[in-house]
Amino acid sequence: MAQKHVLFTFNNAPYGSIWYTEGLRAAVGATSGIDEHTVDLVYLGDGVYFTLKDVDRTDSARYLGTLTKGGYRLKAERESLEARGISAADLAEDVEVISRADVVELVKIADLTIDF
Amino acid sequence: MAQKHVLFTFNNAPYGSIWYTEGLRAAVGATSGIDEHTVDLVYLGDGVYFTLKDVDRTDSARYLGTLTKGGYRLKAERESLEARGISAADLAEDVEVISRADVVELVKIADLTIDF
Amino acid sequence: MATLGMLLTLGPFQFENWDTAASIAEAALDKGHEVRMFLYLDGVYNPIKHQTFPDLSVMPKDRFAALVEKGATIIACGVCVNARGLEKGKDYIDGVKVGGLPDFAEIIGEADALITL
Amino acid sequence: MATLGMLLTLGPFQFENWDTAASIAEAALDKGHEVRMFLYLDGVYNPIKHQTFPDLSVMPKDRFAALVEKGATIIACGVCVNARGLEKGKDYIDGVKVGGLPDFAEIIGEADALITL
Amino acid sequence: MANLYLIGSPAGRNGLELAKKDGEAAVLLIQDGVYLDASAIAETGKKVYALRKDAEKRGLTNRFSGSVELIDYGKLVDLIFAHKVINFA
Amino acid sequence: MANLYLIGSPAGRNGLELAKKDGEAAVLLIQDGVYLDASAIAETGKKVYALRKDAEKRGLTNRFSGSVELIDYGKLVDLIFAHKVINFA
Repeated sequence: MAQKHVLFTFNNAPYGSIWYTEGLRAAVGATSGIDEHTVDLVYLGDGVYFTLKDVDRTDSARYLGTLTKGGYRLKAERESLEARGISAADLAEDVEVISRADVVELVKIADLTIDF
Repeated sequence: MAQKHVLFTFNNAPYGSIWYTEGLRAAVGATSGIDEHTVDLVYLGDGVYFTLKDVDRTDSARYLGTLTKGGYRLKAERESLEARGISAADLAEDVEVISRADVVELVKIADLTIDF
Repeated sequence: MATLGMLLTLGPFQFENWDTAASIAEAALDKGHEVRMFLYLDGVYNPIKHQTFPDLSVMPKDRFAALVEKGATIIACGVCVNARGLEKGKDYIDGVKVGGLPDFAEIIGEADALITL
Repeated sequence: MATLGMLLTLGPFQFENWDTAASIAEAALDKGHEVRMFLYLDGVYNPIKHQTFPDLSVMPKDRFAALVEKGATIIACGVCVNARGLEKGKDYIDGVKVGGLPDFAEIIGEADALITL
Repeated sequence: MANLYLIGSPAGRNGLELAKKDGEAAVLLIQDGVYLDASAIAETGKKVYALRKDAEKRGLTNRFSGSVELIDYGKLVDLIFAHKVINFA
Repeated sequence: MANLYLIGSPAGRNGLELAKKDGEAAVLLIQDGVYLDASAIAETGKKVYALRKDAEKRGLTNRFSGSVELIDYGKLVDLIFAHKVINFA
């Protein structure tokens, strides 16, 4: 048993499948256990569609609230956004844009990684 | 009740999911009913990976045997093959390569279409 | 009045297709059309009657039960049902039948339009 | 000796992930490692004990039962189990436990490596 | 009856390619199909529809220009029976 | 420990892009990930593995040059514990 730092990546767009929200639920679960693991939340590929400002967050608001209170931010990969023609103005306020090189740095500091 | 001509398209590669073989089972079912529908079998997109000559056909051999006896051919879209770097020499003998324009003609003569 | 045939190959929750299928079927029934749906592969998980999830007021099986009440025919592939351990649909909502691909072939014969999800 | 954590979010048959997960777990157990698997979302369909399909000699549930016999820990997400109508895993093979995300958090804490499928 | 390409999955890309070559095509985007770019098809004068509910919950309604008509399930059913459905959903 | 990118799904493309930028990356292709082209990564001297069983049943073993090592599940397990697994399967 040990506290770990876990990188969660979100690779699937809402709402064709439910990984986008059930991944957040799992992240809440990881941070709420006895070990209180810490997490990074990174949106890649089609997953970045979740970071659009007009996306309906009804299903995920509760998990996002818990994670935000814990100081966590949603991080979207710039290269994935650009490939889909999404500009910074299209994004929700709680989303931070980071470069692919930054994502690789998050990979390096993680103890474990989980993809949703 | 009426005999129909049904276009089956296969869009998913083996073996990540089972649509590649269960779609063939459904095609057998369609041709075996009281109405004895007729079918076209067309491979599109990543579905064309099924038409490679070295693919293990254990799961689908029975359905392919029934369909071949009925005179049906597996048709792979040339544009999908080319986009994946697959040449005619890579294909199984029972595969016929047709153009995207040919696929559109099959769409036109079909009464109904089903994608797997 | 026309007949809408439907083929559903994915289960509840994980993918959106079950919701789309139920919504299209509802709209078709409301317009007076007939709906005949075949559940194939993971589609056979949809009508399990014990579904319960506090976050959802209406469960997938309730949506399908409402379709049956409005007159839709829903038939599940028996081979798929038994492969997935659902024992001939013993825990299915009322009105969903367990059949086979000949039923799907019949739906093809009867359908004026066919949607696959 | 090390501990392999596994997360499986897809069910049997439809997608290949269950087979990959079982094969990796078998290989890890054969090498003397510990395996702790969490079944999440559609992953909870895998251990239903009534699976039967004439074309397959070994059913998915048999593969998971063999893992349990070799000492693997397999825990299913209870919320997911009940949402899908599986009533607390009443029809599960022996040895698969129904738990919750705290169990997954524990697996994260214990795992030397984690595979998600 | 003209062909209605029902585009609602990753395989929808295959359907869009066919629709481009089909002189009698209309396109209906549903589910994750609403993420796909059908503007090249709309520009050729072919009708492109998108399911409003699926576009709205994804926050995409602003992305659709006037060349794409947003529709509800009732209209979707009417379109289904007024065309031959070419399934890619 | 170097990072082992486990590539086995459509999302695997996202992982391959990261592996290109990661100086300490190795890549392991499984499931439909064996269809993806990792030759650009292999050419930079990074190690690329593919699960032999998954490549064989897809008829792809001839496609892999000597730069990709085909492995079994036992070797996969050894690699998993000798690296940090970056999951995209």
